[in-house]
Amino acid sequence: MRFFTAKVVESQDLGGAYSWLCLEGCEALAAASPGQFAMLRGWPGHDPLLSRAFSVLSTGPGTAEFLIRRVGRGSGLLGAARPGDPIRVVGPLGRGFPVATPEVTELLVAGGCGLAPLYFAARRAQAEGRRVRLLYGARQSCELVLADVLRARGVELQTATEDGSAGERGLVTALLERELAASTAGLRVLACGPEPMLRATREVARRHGVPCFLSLESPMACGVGACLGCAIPARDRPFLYVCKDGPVFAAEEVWP
Amino acid sequence: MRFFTAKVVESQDLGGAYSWLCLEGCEALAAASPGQFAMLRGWPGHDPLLSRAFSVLSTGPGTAEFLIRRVGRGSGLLGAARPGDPIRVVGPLGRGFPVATPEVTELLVAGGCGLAPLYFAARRAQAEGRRVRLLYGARQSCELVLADVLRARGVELQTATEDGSAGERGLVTALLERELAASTAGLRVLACGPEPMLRATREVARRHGVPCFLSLESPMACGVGACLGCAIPARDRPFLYVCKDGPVFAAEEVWP
Amino acid sequence: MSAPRMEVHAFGLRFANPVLTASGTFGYGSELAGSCPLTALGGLVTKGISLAPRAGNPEPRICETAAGMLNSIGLANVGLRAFLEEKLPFLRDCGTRVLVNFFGETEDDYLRCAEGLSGHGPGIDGLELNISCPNVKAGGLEFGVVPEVAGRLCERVRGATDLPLVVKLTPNVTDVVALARACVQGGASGLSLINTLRGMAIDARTRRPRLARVFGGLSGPAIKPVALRLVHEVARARLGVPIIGIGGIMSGEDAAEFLLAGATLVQVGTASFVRPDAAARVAEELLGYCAAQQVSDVSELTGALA
Amino acid sequence: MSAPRMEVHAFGLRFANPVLTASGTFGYGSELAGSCPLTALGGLVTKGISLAPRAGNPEPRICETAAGMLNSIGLANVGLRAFLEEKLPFLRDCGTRVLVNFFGETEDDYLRCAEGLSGHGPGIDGLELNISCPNVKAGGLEFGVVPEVAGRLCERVRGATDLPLVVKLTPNVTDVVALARACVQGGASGLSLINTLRGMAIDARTRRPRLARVFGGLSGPAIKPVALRLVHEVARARLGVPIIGIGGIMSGEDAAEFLLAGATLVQVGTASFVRPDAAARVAEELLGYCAAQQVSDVSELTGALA
Ligand SMILES: Cc1cc2nc3c(=O)[nH]c(=O)nc-3n(C[C@H](O)[C@H](O)[C@H](O)COP(=O)(O)OP(=O)(O)OC[C@H]3O[C@@H](n4cnc5c(N)ncnc54)[C@H](O)[C@@H]3O)c2cc1C
Ligand SMILES: Cc1cc2nc3c(=O)[nH]c(=O)nc-3n(C[C@H](O)[C@H](O)[C@H](O)COP(=O)(O)OP(=O)(O)OC[C@H]3O[C@@H](n4cnc5c(N)ncnc54)[C@H](O)[C@@H]3O)c2cc1C
Ligand SMILES: Cc1cc2nc3c(=O)[nH]c(=O)nc-3n(C[C@H](O)[C@H](O)[C@H](O)COP(=O)(O)O)c2cc1C
Ligand SMILES: Cc1cc2nc3c(=O)[nH]c(=O)nc-3n(C[C@H](O)[C@H](O)[C@H](O)COP(=O)(O)O)c2cc1C
Ligand code: FES
Ligand code: FES
Repeated sequence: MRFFTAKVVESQDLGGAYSWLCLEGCEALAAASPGQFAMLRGWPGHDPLLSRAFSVLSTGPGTAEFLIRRVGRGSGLLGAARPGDPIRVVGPLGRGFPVATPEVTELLVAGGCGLAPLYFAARRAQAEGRRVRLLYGARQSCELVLADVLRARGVELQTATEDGSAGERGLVTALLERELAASTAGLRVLACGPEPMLRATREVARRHGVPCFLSLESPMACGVGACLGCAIPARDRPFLYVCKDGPVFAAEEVWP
Repeated sequence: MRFFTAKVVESQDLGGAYSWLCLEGCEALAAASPGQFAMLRGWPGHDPLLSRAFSVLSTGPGTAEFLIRRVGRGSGLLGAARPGDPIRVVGPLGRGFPVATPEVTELLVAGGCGLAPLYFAARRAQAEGRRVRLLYGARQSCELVLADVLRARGVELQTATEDGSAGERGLVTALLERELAASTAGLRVLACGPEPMLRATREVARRHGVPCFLSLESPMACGVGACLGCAIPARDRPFLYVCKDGPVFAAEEVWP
Repeated sequence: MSAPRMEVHAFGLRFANPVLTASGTFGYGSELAGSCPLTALGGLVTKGISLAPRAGNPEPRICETAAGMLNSIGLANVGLRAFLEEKLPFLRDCGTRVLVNFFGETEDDYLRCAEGLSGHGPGIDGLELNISCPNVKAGGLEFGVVPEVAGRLCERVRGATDLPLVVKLTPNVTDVVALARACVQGGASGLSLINTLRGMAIDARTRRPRLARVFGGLSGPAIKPVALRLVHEVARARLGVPIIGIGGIMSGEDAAEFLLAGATLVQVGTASFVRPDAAARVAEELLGYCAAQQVSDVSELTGALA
Repeated sequence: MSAPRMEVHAFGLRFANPVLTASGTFGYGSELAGSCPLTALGGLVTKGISLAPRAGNPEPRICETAAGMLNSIGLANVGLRAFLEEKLPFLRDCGTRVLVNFFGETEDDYLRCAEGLSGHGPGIDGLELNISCPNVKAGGLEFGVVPEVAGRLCERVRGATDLPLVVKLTPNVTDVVALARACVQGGASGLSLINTLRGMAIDARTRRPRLARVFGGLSGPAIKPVALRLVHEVARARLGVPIIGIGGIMSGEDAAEFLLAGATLVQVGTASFVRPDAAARVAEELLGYCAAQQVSDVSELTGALA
């Protein structure tokens, strides 16, 4: 974990309230693995006060990319950052997805802005020559950001939208159900997205006996284990902490 | 007085910690007279909280210009604003310099960022065909911002710097002393700058029996007479309020 | 769905909506009326009035803090007589409810001021009693910190006027509920909270306090969490009178939070300095919030914390 | 001029500089040591320790407010035994002064915790007694609000340990000086102030409190004016013990303000969440401030308000 000031190189509005942010000066994030995150802050003054947590989307030489859904003040300001703007970064933070051996096939399940860590996981798997499939759901087609990029890069991708405006109509867990019904051999499910989707994913994976890992969110002040603010209820003790025990958890560890 | 959101058209770093800011969408400031000011705010969040007071430097069709000395957080943010940035404006506010009849010659005395209202006064006098002279002092030459612009526009200008790096070495009040010693006929002194300079200016003018008007500063919350925060000690009552009774005062009204 | 009903009834008065301006932040009503249409408000509260005019404290009187500001205006005001002669005429027909905030340095001051403000017909719909003032007789201790003292003051003032009497509480106490209860027992028609938090600021370069009087009152968004807590504590005590929630309200959502915490009305203070139309805007945003949340009557929100 | 002297002596201890980290914001010392060199600090204060481990409150436990944050962590901690076994070894040789913050739900808890933390030699230089905890025996009222109760607690804890005993006061009281005096009479070696201001936040959309436990403690820049005021009030009472100033310190200038108000040391809390090196940076900036202001010894600043 390092603390440093990076600089915006490029920022794009991807539509559907998503922005793509590329920062330079992020050498310290080069070792980040999929599922790890960083705390970002890029505005003057003490309001908003706290940094915001964002999963690493990808890293390049000295650069790091983030996918930012503009939902409130902090993400709105970061999403509107312009080239040259300074961004304060703490990272890489947390425990990412488990390392995959060649015989494992990762089945990635993304809901909305949960795409970020799975995008990173997909690209990493490709780089390592492992087979990977991504199931990607959103409310409507304009929220299926970066789907084209992933397809263009050869990631096997199925999509679902709640309004049917792209891919199948329905929830991404329906895609998952079908995949697992077809075969579960060597599969491992990695998922990130809204809580109801993650609970449903866990349930489907459990039913099919497939190992499942979830990347969770919770309000965070520090991101580094110092404030104890990011507690979530756990199975074999009262709480786990998203920033240091997670954000990726084995599905059965959390939400008893 | 109006409240509206303007937009930065152009911003220039003038050196010496000064920025020049040109806003569009300022039709409501068209009627501003020299010495009047506006409250400006152009950053997200509640910190800094309050707007900052700046004298109108000049107005054009739909535009208004400001001279901003970057001394703290608010002025630093305004000085760093970029084209397209939204700025919230309340104005025009306060009582400006008294209207001059053709037979009056205004002798303008500016110290540092006190130039803004006097720049406006000089340009207004020129536009009205009145004779005007400006005495302009600063600590060093790089702080004599906009002096070239004024000269190029034909304003009679004398400068002084404390370190002698431009114009005469010394204080601007020395220039004033010399001017008034030469002649006081039809003269009226208008001054703006740091408090010690204004007190000295008042003293010189008083000694020579020349009417003198001072543009003052004080911390302000509202700028419109609602908070009673901008009190200054006055002669014939306990306090006057800079935002509504001023910022321009007859020299003998204030600081008993 | 038809437009949400924004009208609110409290202390026997009808307010067009729950949003008022706070004392000391909106002058005597006319100063900001140009930018903040009074008819868009539920009401306005005047600058605090005392029997005799007061010049106020030496300067500097204000300074900015993180998401807030300190003031030590020193309760500067034109005094009762000038208020009635010079300010009241404008308020008579200003298109919104008017509460007159007032205070004194002795119980007698308070009584005479309350009497003087009564019986003028339209223009003064109610009084707001500011008890966060140093009690000259009690050696400078505030009227508003000891329940017995505050309760007795309310009782006496209650006897001196027929107008609705809202008591404005200070947050600088250990137990606000005890104070609130004493005021209600003393006859308060309602409770306003909170007044400013006591604070100070220092200029590290000059080593001097940033306010001439050293201490001042903190207001603005910084204090909203403390204000919400105090409103909720008093609301939970169910004292049977309406609460006016005050402290750091900048938006319609902020106002809704105070209603949910238990307030019937709210006041917008420091926000009016940040933008002169703040109170009207809060009222408009609160309407928008109600519409979006399918709230058919804004008074449903009061105390409706889930 | 030679470099300003930053060393400070208090409670019989030497601190390399006046800047410590605040309890609950710097874990047990090791969590942030990678980004915030401990040797750059005057000291660190641990998360509050209780006799038995505590899991803490249900979530959500934190939420952001204007220039501040609310927390209701619920004093989650590993408990005395695990602290001594698992956390103390790191602290023994960590390169800075260590104060252990602790608390209990009964007087006995407090005593046994103080005893348990004593006699371990290096690694624990002093104790910080957190009296802002609900007193289980007294029906949940805090230990820290009634002077007699607080004084008696201090006296008993004072008898249970030979370590320097700093008492940390709550700001949620009418008269902090009375409390401070009682604590000093009870034997406090010093006073830390302030702990968090009680507050709450509401999500207007869901109508729910933003914290599972409804109320929480407000910290961060928003509270600095209140903290400075309380420090100054206590300092002016000249109780004869050093004060540790806490509340919204983000910069070296903020730290200087607390020293000028009367503090001998300061603690940096929420700032460490905003940037992990905050406390070290405050210490460095304070050095820079002293150099720029030609202060040859930082302790000259204490109480030097002009
Ligand atoms: C480990 C982790 C990884 C994340 N990765 C991404 C990502 O790659 N892309 C993305 O768009 N978003 C991601 N998020 C969510 C993102 O952190 C929030 O959307 C963001 O903090 C919202 O801030 P705001 O100021 O815009 O919203 P506001 O609602 O104004 O924020 C108010 C407060 O609540 C907190 N908060 C609000 N929503 C969340 C949330 N969902 N999770 C945690 N804190 C929240 C904020 O941090 C802030 O402190 C991630 C969250 C976590 C915990
Ligand atoms: C009527 C009037 C006209 C002005 N015209 C100009 C101008 O044309 N150009 C220019 O550069 N400056 C002008 N000033 C000064 C300008 O308002 C301050 O420099 C600015 O407010 C500083 O804000 P800050 O956040 O950068 O500084 P900070 O020191 O961080 O500000 C802290 C607080 O103090 C207040 N403050 C600090 N200095 C002053 C000051 N000198 N006067 C009033 N409030 C102050 C700020 O508004 C803020 O509330 C004028 C001031 C007044 C009252
Ligand atoms: C400049 C100023 C002057 C004030 N004057 C008074 C007053 O005269 N009487 C009073 O009861 N409250 C007074 N207040 C307190 C406000 O009415 C309000 O209670 C407080 O500012 C908190 O609300 P806010 O955070 O919305 O400003 C004043 C506040 C400010 C900022
Ligand atoms: C998340 C969090 C946890 C805290 N835990 C404790 C604690 O265990 N014991 C204690 O005495 N104070 C605790 N505090 C209070 C801080 O030590 C400090 O007094 C307060 O936050 C004000 O300082 P600040 O504004 O610099 O944060 C905690 C504060 C926060 C924000
Ligand atoms: S965010 Fe602070 S401990 Fe996890
Ligand atoms: S700035 Fe508010 S009255 Fe002048």
